[in-house]
Amino acid sequence: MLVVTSVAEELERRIDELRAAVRKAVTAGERERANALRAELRKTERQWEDALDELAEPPVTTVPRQAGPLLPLREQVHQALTLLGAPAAPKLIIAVHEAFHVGEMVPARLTSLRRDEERSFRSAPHARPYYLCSALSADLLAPARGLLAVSTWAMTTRVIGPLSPRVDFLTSAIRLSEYLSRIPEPGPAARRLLWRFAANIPGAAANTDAMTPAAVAEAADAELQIHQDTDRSHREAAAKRAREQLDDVEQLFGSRLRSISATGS
Amino acid sequence: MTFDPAAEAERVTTDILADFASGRHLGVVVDSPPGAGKSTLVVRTAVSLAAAGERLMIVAQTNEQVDDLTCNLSAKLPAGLVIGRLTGSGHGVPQRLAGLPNVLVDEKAGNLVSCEITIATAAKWAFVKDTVWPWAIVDEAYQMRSDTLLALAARFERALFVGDPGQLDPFSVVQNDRWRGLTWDPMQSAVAGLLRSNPTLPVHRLPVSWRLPASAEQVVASAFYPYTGFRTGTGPGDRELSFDTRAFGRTPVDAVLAEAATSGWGFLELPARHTMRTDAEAVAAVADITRRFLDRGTVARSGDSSRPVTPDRIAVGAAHRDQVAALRTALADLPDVTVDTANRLQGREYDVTVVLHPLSGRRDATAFHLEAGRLCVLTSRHRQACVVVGRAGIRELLDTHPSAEPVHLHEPVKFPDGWAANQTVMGHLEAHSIAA
Amino acid sequence: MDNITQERLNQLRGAAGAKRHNARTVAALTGNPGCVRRAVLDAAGVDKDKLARRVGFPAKFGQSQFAITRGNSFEAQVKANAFAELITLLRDTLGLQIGEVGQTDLEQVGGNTSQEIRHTRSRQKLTGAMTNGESTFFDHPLLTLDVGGNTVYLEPDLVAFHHEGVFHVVEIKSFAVIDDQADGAKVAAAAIQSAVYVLALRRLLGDDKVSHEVVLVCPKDFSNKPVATKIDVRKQLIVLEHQLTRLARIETLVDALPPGLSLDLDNSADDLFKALSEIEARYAPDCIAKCEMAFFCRNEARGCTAALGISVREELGGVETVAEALGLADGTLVASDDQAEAASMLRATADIYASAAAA
Amino acid sequence: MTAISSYARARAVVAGRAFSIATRRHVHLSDTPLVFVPLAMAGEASAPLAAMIGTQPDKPTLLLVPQPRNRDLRFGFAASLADIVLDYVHSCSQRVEISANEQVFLDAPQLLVPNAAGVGFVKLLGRSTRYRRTTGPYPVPPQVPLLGRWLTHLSERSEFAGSSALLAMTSALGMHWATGQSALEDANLAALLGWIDPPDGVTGPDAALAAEDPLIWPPAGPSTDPAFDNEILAPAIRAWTDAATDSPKRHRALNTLERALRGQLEPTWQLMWRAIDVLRRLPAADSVDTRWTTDRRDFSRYHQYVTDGGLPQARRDGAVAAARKLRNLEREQDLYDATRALEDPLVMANYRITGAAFQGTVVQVDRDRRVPGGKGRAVTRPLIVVSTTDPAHLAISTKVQAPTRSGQTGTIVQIDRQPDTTLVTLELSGGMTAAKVPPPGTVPEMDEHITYTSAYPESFRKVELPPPDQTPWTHGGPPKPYTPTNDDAQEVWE
Repeated sequence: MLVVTSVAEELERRIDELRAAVRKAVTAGERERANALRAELRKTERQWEDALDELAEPPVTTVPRQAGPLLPLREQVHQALTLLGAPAAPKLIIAVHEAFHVGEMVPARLTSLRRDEERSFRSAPHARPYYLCSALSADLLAPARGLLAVSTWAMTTRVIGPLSPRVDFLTSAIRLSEYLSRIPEPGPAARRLLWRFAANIPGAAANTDAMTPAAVAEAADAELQIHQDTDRSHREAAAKRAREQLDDVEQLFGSRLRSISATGS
Repeated sequence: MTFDPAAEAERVTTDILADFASGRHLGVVVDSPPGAGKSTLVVRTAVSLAAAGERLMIVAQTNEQVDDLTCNLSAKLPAGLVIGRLTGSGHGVPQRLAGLPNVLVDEKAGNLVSCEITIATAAKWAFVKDTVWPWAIVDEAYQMRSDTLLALAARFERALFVGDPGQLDPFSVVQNDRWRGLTWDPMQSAVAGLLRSNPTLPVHRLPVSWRLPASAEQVVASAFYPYTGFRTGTGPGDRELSFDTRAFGRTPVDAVLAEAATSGWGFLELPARHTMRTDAEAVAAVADITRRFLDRGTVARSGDSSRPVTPDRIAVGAAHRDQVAALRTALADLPDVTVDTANRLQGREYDVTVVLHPLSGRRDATAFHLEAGRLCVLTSRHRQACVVVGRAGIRELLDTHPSAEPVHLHEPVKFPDGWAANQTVMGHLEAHSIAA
Repeated sequence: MDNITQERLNQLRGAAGAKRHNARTVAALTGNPGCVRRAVLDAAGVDKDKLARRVGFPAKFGQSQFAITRGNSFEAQVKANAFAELITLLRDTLGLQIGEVGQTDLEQVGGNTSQEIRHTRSRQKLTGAMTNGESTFFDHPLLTLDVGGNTVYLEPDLVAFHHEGVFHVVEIKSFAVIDDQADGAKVAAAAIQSAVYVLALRRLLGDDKVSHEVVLVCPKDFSNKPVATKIDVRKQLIVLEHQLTRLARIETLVDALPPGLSLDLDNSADDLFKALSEIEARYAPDCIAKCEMAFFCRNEARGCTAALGISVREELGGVETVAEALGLADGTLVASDDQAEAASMLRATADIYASAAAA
Repeated sequence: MTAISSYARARAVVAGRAFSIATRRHVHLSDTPLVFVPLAMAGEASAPLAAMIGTQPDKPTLLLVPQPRNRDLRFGFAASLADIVLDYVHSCSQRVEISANEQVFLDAPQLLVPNAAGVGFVKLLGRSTRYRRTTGPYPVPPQVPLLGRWLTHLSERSEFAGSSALLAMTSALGMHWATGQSALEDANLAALLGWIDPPDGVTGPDAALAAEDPLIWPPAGPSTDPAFDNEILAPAIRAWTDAATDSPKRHRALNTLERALRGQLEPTWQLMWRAIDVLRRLPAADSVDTRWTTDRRDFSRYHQYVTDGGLPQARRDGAVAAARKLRNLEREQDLYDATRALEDPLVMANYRITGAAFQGTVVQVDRDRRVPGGKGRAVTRPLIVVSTTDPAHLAISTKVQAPTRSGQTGTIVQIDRQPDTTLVTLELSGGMTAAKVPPPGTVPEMDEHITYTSAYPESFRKVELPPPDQTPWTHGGPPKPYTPTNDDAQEVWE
């Protein structure tokens, strides 16, 4: 026991030394040295943790922070996207998921998700009922930065023209409102999510308490009317080009920029 | 079409009078470039209101300004009308006013109720209670601080604010940013605050400077009135300096006099050197030039009238008090020559001015040195010519000046920018430079 | 600039690759324009941070990861959901029309992030905007500006095109605006930086096409809620343009340097130290907050009145060194003619200080 | 900067130690000041990270926020801070005196922070807590909004020249000593104190240099050393956040955090008390007590206001409040500058150098001189001539006073500059009683050593401003009276 304590103390001292050393190295700009020291520091810290674990009375079994996910990740993402009805960024997908389901989504895994889907599609095209794919930028038909979509959606939904981000934002707002008005007891998380939309749609709601899904949907639709036609014609033209110019994989995951000449719009 | 200054000025003036008298606006602002007949406007407005049986109050900033105005008014006022000069306690009766039949002087506003026109300094007005005048004229309103206006605004129903936006801003001994960005920031000028709180008030501009010679129009307008500008009442050649005696030899001093006489500007450039503010050489140079103007029997012609430039027609200006002290000592033998700081030269007029450049010999330019209003006052007091004395290297000093002023949200940017104005003026002076 | 100068500068920098200007360093041109050392080092693209370390005077402005995280997350937040929050803000501050919601992402071009390609595309899209009006928001366009003969790439957070035919630079910063007030120094830094972008845009599209009013977006009070404030950068533009035109003088500065001078980071610390001392600096205490070389210059300026602050130097009669000042004050030093006044002032000060301190 | 402080800085450079620019202490020091050393998280507007606070050097309380991004934890911090501050405020409101027929507490809170940024932190913390609601959305413990008001009160009070209610230690020291470095570098408490009171065997410059190494002297806050943030704080916070509630891991993480933050705070804590000792060694100037009374009166009034349930301070001043505040600030500034000079020869020295004051010897006295006064009858107006070697740049007819003879005013009649001395002739009035012949002592004697200054406290006549609800149109008309809104409370603090 005593022995262990002294060991822990010894390690503690060492940790303090190392921390100082790392900071010195950093201020002096000695990157390699700093990294080496950091590595050792982390190692020592782990040893220290272990040493103390031996000391500590058996740790109280702590309840896992969240119950594990009920569905595989791609299912959850698919659900969220289907609810929104338009291409969306991981942040929003996570927000939607956490507003209606238990279990957290790890952003890192979402980014890798798209790559996995592409790989799986390339190895066995159309084997799955749906794939999580990219939205395509209307002018270059390249993957639009940070937007996920569903392969079963119409190409017009998956291409993104200048007005599309706003149009999709409003569309999602409407669908979200409708969903909320359908479910019996929308939780605070769900209402907070809707508020994030409502707050930025003219006439949607004065404040959180006054917000009603119906009013939000109505306001969103009012603005949607203004952009819709221009956006649709834009998207249809682009969708046509996509279907004509892109192969199956590219239609789902976008074409890589070929040459600078292609940047003309 | 050709520009007829008199007609243009008259047109604007009648507009102002109509605008104000109409009572459509609580306030009317009149921006006036140097020597554009500001006090003439004040007198004319006051007289026409009083003559029409209206009672009005007049606010000026210093006792001297108040007494000047009182004299001018008393001369123009129709018989039967009386001016009440409200003075501070212990101020006594200014001898200038003692003889005037239509002027009552008193410390108590109560004793002046009978007067059609009551006039006092802003400081004094702040202590007057209860009475309310239907009309007010605020003179030198840009030199008045917003909190001063607040203290006396309850005294009038509507007011005419007259002033020169190009001159020095009011200042405070305390530094505090807590009011930055507020439209009622008490540290700003009364007009600035007034217009921020009432953006729709009409702002007129007197278009013609009767004081400045044509030679000053371009540089002063572009440096200090960049977005509004003004014209001079006299054209090229209408103003001229000549000398009774010829220059003996070609000393730099005579050379700079000659340059000033023909071009209206002169810059005597002393060799570059970092000096104390009270740079003895520079002080001596300023004194020499001033003295030389008098020794040479300078005659100032304006149109076809000419008159000798007497000591009281010359002003010597500097930025700092200690510089003024040094200059006064150097010119002790010429007591009638006005020697003062920019602050105290505001609103004054002379035939010739000799200026010690605020940046002469400086190593670093401070906000104080760069303040546009300071340079504006110093270079716009003259009817004929302005001679500036400075060390070489001012241009470099400006070029290498670090710009590090903080920026405050919701605070309107003030133009002209002092640094830019200094650049413009130096750029102009270089063309009239004589090496000492 | 001419090739000879460019050659000299490359030689001065040595093997290391040139550190390119960016909006911050261009803005810094107005910070201490009198400093030859900084002007030359920047023109040569020397890595001042590394150099300062090599000569043993590392700069002390590291950035806390907390600040960085905060900055990034705030920008991401106001741009999230198709600029939802920005659209709301700009509808208020710029009076954007309800239809003006189009957006173009210029941070990459179909996955390609090479500067040339991004710049070409930015140019196409921005010039196009004036005719087709497709987009209102241009996310991270890549602009260029000629700085002393070198093309510098600049990347504003966002450029907003308004139907009234002008572009507005939008700058997103994570310092708080509390009760409509913000740190004056931080705002000033943002303003001059935005002015650099305005200038670059104007060179591309014409002066009348780019507003001198930039939009600063910051967190409101203690929340994450963004607030937008218009800032008039006309003054910053005047200074900036003036200093950029003065950059031509870099040739004269470089000519003045001893031949063969090298700041190659592989040289010995001693050589670097010597070489640096050949290039004149203009040190003032506030350099410490602004320039990587500050601690080197401060050490060099030890004993100079300037190191005590410019107002102190002024109070000490503008005398160069502390030793001189005190020498003149106690009369052990004979004043040259041009020091006469300073000397008498300093003597008076010394006498009065002595008499008062004794009391 | 003044000529004296600049000269003293030059001397300090050569001597390697700080030089006095004051012979007396011009700030009040409470017997039990509340020393407060706060740390904030980088990148956030006033996100408290930790603080050391207390009234006794050996009994500091350490407060910390294991995850500063967590709103509830922040308010937890605010609550514990409130307990300490409010106790302290309460302890100051125990004994009262009646002065100018109002109740004035014999004590007042004095909060001491390391530097100007610390004052800024107090101001922001006050702003971010004083509108909090104790009910409804985002409720906070009742003492939090109260803390906000008191911190706001102190920071507003600190804007007044000569107030000692909330002091930045660097400024307090800076007004008494000049170092051999720039004012900018003086903002570092460790460096400043290193010049003034270096450890044995260490020179000022070396102490100051050491003070710039964050490993030896952690920054005095509120901002922390970036390397500390990245290398120690961040991992520690992560460890705490990732560990399950009440798990041994979390306890350990908390200990790590506590050790790390204590290590950052303790050195500054020690510095603060050393600085207090250094200042205490100086004898207090006469008017320090008078000014402290102003602080006490102000405290007492606000205490009453709070007790009566007054609203929290508005976000910004209205037009009238602003004008009034500016006037008061100016009045106290003038008064402070003038009195300091009258009480401290080293401060007066600045005026002597600029020529606004002069010191010399009385070389001629015409004591019984009488001249015709206002209402015809003669009045006593002695003439004296003072010989001085000071610059004495004073215009004729300038009024001056001698620190030693406050009741008496001299008017400059003549200044005669001779090669080695300057003779100033003064006409005296006042302070001589009504007697025809001034009683002995009421007029300066021959050979008396005397100082005269043109900068002396003058009686201010207070300008009356309109009541806020009658703000004139020139200033935007009457403001909407401030009423706390839900926004105030909901303004999320994260």
